Amino acid sequence: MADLSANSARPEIGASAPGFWSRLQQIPRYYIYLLLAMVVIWQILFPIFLPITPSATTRGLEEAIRTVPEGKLVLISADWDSSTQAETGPQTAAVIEACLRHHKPFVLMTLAPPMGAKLAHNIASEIAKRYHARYGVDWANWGYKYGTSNVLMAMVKDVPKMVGSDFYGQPVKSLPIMKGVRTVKDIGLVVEVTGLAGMTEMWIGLIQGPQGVPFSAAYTAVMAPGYYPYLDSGQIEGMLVGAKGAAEMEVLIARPGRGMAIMSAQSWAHVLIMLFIIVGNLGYLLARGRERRG
Amino acid sequence: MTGTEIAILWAAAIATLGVYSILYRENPVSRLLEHIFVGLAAGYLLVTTWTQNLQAKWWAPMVDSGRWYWVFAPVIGLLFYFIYSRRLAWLARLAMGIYFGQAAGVYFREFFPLYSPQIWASFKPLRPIFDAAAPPVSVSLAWWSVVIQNWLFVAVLLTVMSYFIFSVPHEGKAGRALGKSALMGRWFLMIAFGAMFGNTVMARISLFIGRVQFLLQDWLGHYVHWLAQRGM
Amino acid sequence: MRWLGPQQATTPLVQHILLALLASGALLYLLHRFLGPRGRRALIVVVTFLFGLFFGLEYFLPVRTKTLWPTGLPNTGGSAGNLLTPGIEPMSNILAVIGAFTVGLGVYSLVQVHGRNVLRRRPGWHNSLAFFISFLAMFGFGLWQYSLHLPEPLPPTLTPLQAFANNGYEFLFRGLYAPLQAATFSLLAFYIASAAYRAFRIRTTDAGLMMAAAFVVMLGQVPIGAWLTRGLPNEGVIALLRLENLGDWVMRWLNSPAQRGIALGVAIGALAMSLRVWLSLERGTFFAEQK
Amino acid sequence: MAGGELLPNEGGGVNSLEHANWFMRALFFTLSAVIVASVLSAQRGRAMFIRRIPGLSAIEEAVGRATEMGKPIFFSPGIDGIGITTLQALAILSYIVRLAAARVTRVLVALRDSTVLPIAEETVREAYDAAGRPEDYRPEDVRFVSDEQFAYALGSVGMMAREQTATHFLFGGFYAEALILTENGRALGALQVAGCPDPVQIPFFIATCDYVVIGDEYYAASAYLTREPTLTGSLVGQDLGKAVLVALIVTGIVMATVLGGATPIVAALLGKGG
Repeated sequence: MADLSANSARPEIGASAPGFWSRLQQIPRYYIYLLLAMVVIWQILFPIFLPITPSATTRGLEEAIRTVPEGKLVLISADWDSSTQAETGPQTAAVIEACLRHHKPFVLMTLAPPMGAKLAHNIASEIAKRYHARYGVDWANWGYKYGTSNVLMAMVKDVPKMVGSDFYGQPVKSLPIMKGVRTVKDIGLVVEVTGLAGMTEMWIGLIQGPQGVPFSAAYTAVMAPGYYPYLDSGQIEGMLVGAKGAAEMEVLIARPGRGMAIMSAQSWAHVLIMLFIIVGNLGYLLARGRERRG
Repeated sequence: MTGTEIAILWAAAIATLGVYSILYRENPVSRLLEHIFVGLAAGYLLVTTWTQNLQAKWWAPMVDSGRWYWVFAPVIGLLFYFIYSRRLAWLARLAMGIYFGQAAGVYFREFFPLYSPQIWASFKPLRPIFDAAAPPVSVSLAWWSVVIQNWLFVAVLLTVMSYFIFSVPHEGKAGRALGKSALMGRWFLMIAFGAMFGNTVMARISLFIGRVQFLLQDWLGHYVHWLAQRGM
Repeated sequence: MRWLGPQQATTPLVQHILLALLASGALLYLLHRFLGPRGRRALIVVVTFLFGLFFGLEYFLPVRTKTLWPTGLPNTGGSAGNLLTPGIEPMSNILAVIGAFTVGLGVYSLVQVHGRNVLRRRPGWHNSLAFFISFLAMFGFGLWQYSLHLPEPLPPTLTPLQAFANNGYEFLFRGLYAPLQAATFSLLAFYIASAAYRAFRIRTTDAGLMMAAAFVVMLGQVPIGAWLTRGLPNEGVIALLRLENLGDWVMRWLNSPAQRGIALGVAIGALAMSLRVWLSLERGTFFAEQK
Repeated sequence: MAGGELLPNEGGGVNSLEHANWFMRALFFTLSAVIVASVLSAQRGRAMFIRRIPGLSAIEEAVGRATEMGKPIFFSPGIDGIGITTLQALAILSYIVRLAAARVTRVLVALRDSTVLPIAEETVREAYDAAGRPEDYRPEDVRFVSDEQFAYALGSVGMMAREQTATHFLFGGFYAEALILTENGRALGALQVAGCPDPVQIPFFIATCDYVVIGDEYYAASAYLTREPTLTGSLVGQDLGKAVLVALIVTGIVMATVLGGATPIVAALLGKGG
């Protein structure tokens, strides 16, 4: 059985005679780094939007938001921080936009990294301004709530009591948006935005399953594949996968924004990496061909 | 923006660019930043060990609630420091023994929650099942393709597992069959590794996009109106 | 010193603590004085075994309503447990606290390495000096800022001293620590690109298979993939060949069973290692026979 | 666990795995008994075969390379805290230090967890003793780098560059920092051998290292390297344990095929214990 020695590190075929083809196999890594940086910066500044077809999972989330019954809240659980911001930030923004576009009142909450409350708050205030949505009436931020699963259990019976005060430290009972919100059943949809494993299991185990509150999620691209089984079983109604999901949501609600720009940078970076792989293989094949002949 | 915010902005930008200099090679700037980073992390570790762990879990119960027996915790913890004495090192080993035991015990606890769902999720029926209540995939597919997928799933799982059998020589009739299965398993492993690699690229590029957005919009954009306008 | 918590240390508490310290000191001395090499080894083996047993047994004992300790604690997550269940969370806490005291060892190791560099003026000693400055700065400002217990978002009026503490901490954390973290993490974007370029050569079957799978999944992630196969139908089996579906299909039907095969092998391997550690069969590896 | 699949039982959710039931007790006891029995049988001298595992065979060669070049070895036991993964990493470290000590080659150990530090120090010192060179042991070679994941990565890369290490071993629990370590290590021209029980970082190890130890090969390491009867016995026991799991899965598949789905089987297996 062949070694698992990386097909990589040691001498390349044809390396002894540094012809053009063999040089294609050994592009110095600095060039790769430089080109990648240039492509990303270029696309962030001058994005070339590519046609995006929304996937079934994103359509599921859009529909879930659109069909939230009158008088019920959308709860966006923003459980992320700067480490996954490039994906979860646009996702949060896209979900907020979808709520505002469909005139659904929403609240933000953060269970895991405390920093998430502030980051999501900044995004929400910025978007709300564009829609002339008022804090406390059309949306609110419950802030960071310590205690993860204990928070969820406390929420079942009495939401205002669990929340206590909002992001600004004022009692939530005083907010017009909270009028009529008593138990967890007054929440029409939970959208979990996160890069953390375990949050979904908690929501499904404690709220979606036992209380029947619809649940959707937005995940980083790395962790999303693990959650398809929940999607198949209907426990997750819809899901955004990475920045791609955010871009698809923006297409669905016809609001190209940060997700689209990030996706164009992503696309061209992927194309660049694939080109490098192809060039490397071409170099390898041609150098090998020349070596056999000569 | 306040003076502090400006200082934070510039420090963050310089730190970011400084770290990127390591892409060329390990250099004096990256070395300096490395030491600053390690220093900050060590300081932060001490602070959080007190504020998030010891203060709440140890000091408060002991001093505020009068549970004096918590004083035994540092006694055991300090046993670890005896590794620096050859004569007393065995006491450190005693403390380590606690953690060895815990490591094993915790694994015994994790075994089923971690792996039993994986075991019964592998019980895939190998014949068509017409059950509208439980569609097996989100893409609507013909029944026969679902059956093929299940066969494939089982084949991949079992051949991969056979790759990790170490104590049977790949000789003789049965051994050669095992060898073939292991080779198949190895190929499936390579496909899986390639897929994982490809699936990670996007997340990693995202990280850099996040930094570029910071540099262009938050930092430069603060000074260059043109960039700020392009900011999203 | 509010961060130390309200000082209610009454005399009996101090007495108890001193007594406990004396008692444990005496116990350790006696153990050290009177246990021979074999006794010491046996003691370590027994301690390892008992702690492993405690954590393991709780999972496997039948669930009963009766417990060994009176349980007014909400630590069973609301579900039933057995007689060991109420002990799991306190014991985990205790071990976390004990473990926290080893932080000093880590810091000592750092101070030792860098202190030597500075004292002996070794090449690059100024870096070690930078280590000490940033270490002490973060430690000082971190504790100071914590001791202020400032609410979030910040109140509009801070005393100059409060503002100094807060700004200092914010500068260290948001100006240096977090950006260094994020920038280092983001290096991976470059490394993954050059690693892909080098590793995916069709030189061997292995590398070829890896490359093919990576290509399909990467194309499926970005709109270009969808654009390449836009001509294929959206429904039915052929829809699987659309790159965005194909990548997904590879992840779920080839990647997950392979990962599961690995995981189940590891499950048994780690079980064997756990048993060896628990029963001290691996002892010769870590600590040879007692001298 | 992100990859965890949904349990096809109703209502029970995660809680149904909070304690073992009859089935889990039986399975756990069987698996443990098989492993222990195999250890005992090996201790009585039964000869046992282990197939070649290239990544592990490479360890000796890799140590030799550092000796030839007169440069130190770098070892990282991953960034997990104390747990089974890390203890196995330290067992491999012990073997490597013994090899290196006999050839008067330094081994630098970079740690992320302060509780692992004393254990690693003891392990290394013991290994020097076992190699008959206690005087060569230098406590400062076992270093705590940082508990912060990426500070650890940068610090370790700095250590490789400054100490000019010729061979890098990475065994243990690795996450995103893995590629930072190995890509830089490769650029520095070191020979690298890496292993991790979790598959997620393996693709990146394959892309950047010379030899890679995958999945359960990692837990086979002690036995493979030392050939001690206790450990080889345990390895054979591991194989038997895997055979038990395969048998269980095959039975489940057959039953699911006959019954038309896995739900009734799982319901029976998850039934109330007590």
